[in-house]
Amino acid sequence: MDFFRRYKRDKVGIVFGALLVLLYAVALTAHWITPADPMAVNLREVFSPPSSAHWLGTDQFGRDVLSRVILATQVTVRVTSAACLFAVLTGVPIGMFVGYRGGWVEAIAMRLTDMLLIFPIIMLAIVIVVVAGPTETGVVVALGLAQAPTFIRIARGVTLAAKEELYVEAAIAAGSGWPHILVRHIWPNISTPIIVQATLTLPVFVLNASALSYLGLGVQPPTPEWGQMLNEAKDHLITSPYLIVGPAAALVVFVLSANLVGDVVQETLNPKLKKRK
Amino acid sequence: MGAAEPLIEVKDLKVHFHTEDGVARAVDGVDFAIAPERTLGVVGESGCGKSVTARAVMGLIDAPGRIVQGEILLRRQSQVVDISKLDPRGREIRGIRGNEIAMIFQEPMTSLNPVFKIGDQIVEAILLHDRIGRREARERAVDLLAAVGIPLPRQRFEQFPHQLSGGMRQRAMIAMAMSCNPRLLIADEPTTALDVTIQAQVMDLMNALRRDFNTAIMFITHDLGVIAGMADDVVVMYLGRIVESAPVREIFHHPKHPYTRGLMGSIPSLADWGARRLTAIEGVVPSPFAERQGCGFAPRCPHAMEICRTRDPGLEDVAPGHAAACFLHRAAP
Amino acid sequence: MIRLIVGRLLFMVPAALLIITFLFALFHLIPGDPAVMLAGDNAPRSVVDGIREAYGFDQPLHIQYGRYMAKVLQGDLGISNYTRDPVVNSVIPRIINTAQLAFLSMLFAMVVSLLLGCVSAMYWNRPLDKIVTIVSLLGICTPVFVTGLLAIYFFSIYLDWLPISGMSSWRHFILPVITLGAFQAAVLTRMVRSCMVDALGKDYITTARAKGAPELLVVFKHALRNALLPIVTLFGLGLGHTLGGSVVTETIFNWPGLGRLMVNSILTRDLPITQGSIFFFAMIFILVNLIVDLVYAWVDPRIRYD
Amino acid sequence: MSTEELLLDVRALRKYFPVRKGLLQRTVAQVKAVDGVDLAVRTGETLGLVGESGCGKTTTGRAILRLTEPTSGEILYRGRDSTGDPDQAMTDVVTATPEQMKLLRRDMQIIFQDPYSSLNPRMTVAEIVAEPLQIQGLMTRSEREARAVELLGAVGLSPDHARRYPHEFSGGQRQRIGIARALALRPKLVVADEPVSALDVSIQAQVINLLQDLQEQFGLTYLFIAHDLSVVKHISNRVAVMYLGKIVELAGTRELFGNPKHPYTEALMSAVPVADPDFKVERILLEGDVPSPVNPPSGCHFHPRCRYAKDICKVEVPAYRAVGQDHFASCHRADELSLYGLKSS
Repeated sequence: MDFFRRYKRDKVGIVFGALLVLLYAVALTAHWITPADPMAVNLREVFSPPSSAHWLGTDQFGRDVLSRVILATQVTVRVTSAACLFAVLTGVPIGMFVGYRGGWVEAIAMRLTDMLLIFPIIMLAIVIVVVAGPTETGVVVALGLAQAPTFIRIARGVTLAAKEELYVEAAIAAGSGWPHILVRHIWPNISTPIIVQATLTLPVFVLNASALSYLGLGVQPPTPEWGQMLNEAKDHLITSPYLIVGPAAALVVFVLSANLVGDVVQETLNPKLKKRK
Repeated sequence: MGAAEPLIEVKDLKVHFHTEDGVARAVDGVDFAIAPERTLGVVGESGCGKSVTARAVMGLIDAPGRIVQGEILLRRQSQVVDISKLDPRGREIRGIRGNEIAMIFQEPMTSLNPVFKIGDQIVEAILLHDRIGRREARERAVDLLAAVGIPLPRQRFEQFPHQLSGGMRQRAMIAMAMSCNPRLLIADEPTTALDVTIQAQVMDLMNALRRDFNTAIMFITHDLGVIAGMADDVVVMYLGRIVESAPVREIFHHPKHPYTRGLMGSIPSLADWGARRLTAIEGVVPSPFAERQGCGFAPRCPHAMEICRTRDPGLEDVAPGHAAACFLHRAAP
Repeated sequence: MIRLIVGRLLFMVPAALLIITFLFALFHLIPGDPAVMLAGDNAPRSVVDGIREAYGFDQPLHIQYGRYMAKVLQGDLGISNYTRDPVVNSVIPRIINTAQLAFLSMLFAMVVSLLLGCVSAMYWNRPLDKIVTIVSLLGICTPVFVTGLLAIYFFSIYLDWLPISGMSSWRHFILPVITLGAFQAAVLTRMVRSCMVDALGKDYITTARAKGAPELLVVFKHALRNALLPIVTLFGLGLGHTLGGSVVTETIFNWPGLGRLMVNSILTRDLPITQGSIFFFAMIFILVNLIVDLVYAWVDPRIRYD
Repeated sequence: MSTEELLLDVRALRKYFPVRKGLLQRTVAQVKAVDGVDLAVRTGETLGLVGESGCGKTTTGRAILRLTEPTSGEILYRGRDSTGDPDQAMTDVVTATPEQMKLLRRDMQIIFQDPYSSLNPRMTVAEIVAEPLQIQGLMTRSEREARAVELLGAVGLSPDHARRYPHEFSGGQRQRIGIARALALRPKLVVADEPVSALDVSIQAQVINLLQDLQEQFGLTYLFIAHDLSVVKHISNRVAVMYLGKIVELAGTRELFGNPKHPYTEALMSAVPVADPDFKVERILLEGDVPSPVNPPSGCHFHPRCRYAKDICKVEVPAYRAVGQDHFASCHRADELSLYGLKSS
């Protein structure tokens, strides 16, 4: 609760936090609030420019772009939340185990992690998509696995640092075994940095998910996705440039809000950082 | 204090830090003067404002800190400069820093730039102020390294800070500080991070340099033992103010302020054989954000009187050359 | 230093073997008959059988692995399902195209981010810093394909100044390089700034100021030289990300590079080409990483002199 | 000295830290942090262990509590054996089974130097102080809480501090909390690892006085580790001086300071600044720095810095031997040298 009190001090945090909440609300209620059926093909009304009937116009199949942008919000939220969860659930246990175990297991695991970290996320994701297949599930697995090394690193770092804390030593001096230390001292320390990292990585997930879809390796038509909509819009850039407005704006606003909220969350949970900013 | 014409004179200096949590009055009305060739020891616990005072004299107060009041007068042959009024990034203060006033710091591990050679860092200090050739500056740097007792100075010149031990690095810092023959050397806890045998070496070196270079020193420390071995005059700081000031013998043999007495009672001494109990000062140092009411030490003072909680005692003479900020030593007001 | 170089070079060997192992694993990770995947969906039965024979897909796993490893080590990554050319022949020229795009973009990003990052740190928390911070934030929130589409629409369609796609003249380079470089510049500016702010808070900066060093010397000699250590690493990662971003950029501008080749091969299920591009991309990343490590060691006297 | 009064008898204790490199974590060197320490702690005394940074004093303390596994040696503790009986036999801490160890830990506790990292910021003060009891499975929850409040009183904090979090306290108060935690199991031996060196001067005195009071109240035995010679002299009955992983001298406090037998002790004493401008000592300045414990000098580790060193010191390791009544030193020339001590008044 202290968190919200301190978060509220930041004006930027409030504005973009509200925006992000709004986007999530749109995602959750997408099926009820779309002005038209986002999938309904209407070949008599293709490429109609923005109008009072279709605020963002219609696409090559006469589908309402605004409705598709709204539904795409839901798709993005679904995909990125799942991928984020996937990355945390694979990365954190591995990182904690490796950090706690130490020795050659740690040395080898971290070498491998470091090796994976030199590849950009999008590359790892593309390679995983080759195996997992260009579907929504494929994107979730690809982005989740590609991002997992980051969480391995952090979980291991925090575990190592916690192991060195003197209060852990005090617990050992009192006769404590590892279960008590993991539950009582290490886990509470690990949750904050993981939450921070997850918020900071959220925009990365969004960017990469849409990039995969833009390349045709992600969410497949007819399900709308911002990147995929932009890919389709590109073919009609000369005749119907307005097609890019909706998905591009939604994407940028989402990523911007997520980024700023991530920064503010980090500062709030970690006040020392504020001084440097 | 001492000679008639002080080298530097600080008058009613106030440095405040404006932070999110309020205004920290780090230095809150400090007066002192340092005469040429004298060593002033500034002693106090962490947070008493001693380091901030030193930085103010160097013109090194950075945001969110600000000098809100007072003067820092540096006396030259013909004129007097007020350092507190100079632009902290301007040309004039840069001509003073490192040239007329030099400074060494607590952490020899982090105060030298890790990516440049020791020698080059000293040469840089020389060339910033003296119009001499690079080769001449190099020679002077090597001489300085030798003068501060660094063996094989020519080889050390070519080395990086990480290749030197803590004591050697502090010597190199001192060499750099002395490179332009400053009239005042500010030493901010220069021996605190060092082991006791290395501390003894560095103190010995500083005492020798003081004789050879005729430099005045402002020596900041929390260690009364170090002060006793280094200083001619001593000021004791508490909560951003000077509570007592006197020549070194006077203050150690006849401390007047209860805080000074408390400090001296707090430390066990090697010279002491009786199994006496330490006379600890009760309580904790108050927050610098708190509004001051009366004497800052009153809440912890065993002798506090009614007047101490309401009125500020101010620093007044209690004996010739000996001032204390305490109502105990006043005639009834 | 020489031991470090040799050590790092030796590290490439297991890394390469690991990658080849992964490429081999692809045959069995992807659902379907690996021989059919190599031959292409419409290949005649005899071709499929020939491939099955050559790769030993009817043999136990370790023999398949051995044969595949031997083939790759001889420089044989198979032949494309469509063009029937050896993979290596179609991949190598594409690498050069991608390298041109990536290095020019990275150069652009490095220059811009160093300049803006330093200036921003120097005027920390003042209006200029805030402007730079906001612009770079917008930059990192705008994906390459959005910037790219906007740039094409504005410069190529609306103003008709620059070509939309291809790489036949220097004018073709401008939009892709700036599109890709701008995103990296935004990311790196933020990081350079924070490295510089960090460095400017160190004790040795106070020492430099206490010497009487002018602010420009403090920032551009004392702080930048130290900030360079993390910045070298960041630029290395940045180069990696630029290569990653080139996949998208190449698709936008129809750039005949390795990235587009890889994506197309995945979309057309041309497995040998996919394997080939993954292999070369991986080797490029490892090489870049190696160079970064060496530059880092060269910049940091604590490594150089130990 | 009769063996009955010994609480702890450390024999030939060694702790080497391997320096590992590479993927295979090959050991390329050994840091000989503790290199053959013999130390006997008597019931009810305060034994000071003093030395400069890197001499191995902290590692010695941690190894005694098996917070770091000793490389070799014996740590004999008089206390309960595995069945929990207060047996008169000595138990070897080094070879104790986990069950024995858990019981032994009730008797041996530690106070840390850093009052910030030693308290978990997410636990209340009461939880912190009661944690050892919880770990040992002693008492009920409410009994533990009552004990915590009682302990807070004993260290000079008030009961309403119990529900607060560590960040609300100053360094000195936090150190008191750490002391209360160390006393929760009613230990016999407390290893105090630089307990006052992170504190301000005026707070140091409070904590030193508190430690002395608690010793009397609870009948504690202290192994007091510090780098500050004045503090060690003030609080200890006997003092051991460490240099590069070895104890170079051990004697009663008066004897050690008045009549040192090892040149390092002499130099260390003369280096300590005394808060009296008229207190003049002959300054014996040691040359150079402490050598690396990875590669200590041959013979007597101290010989390169010793102004009395002779040829034998370079080749032969001096024996750690009795040089007087209850006075031990490891110096070839201990009997012939007349070293400068502090005059007792």
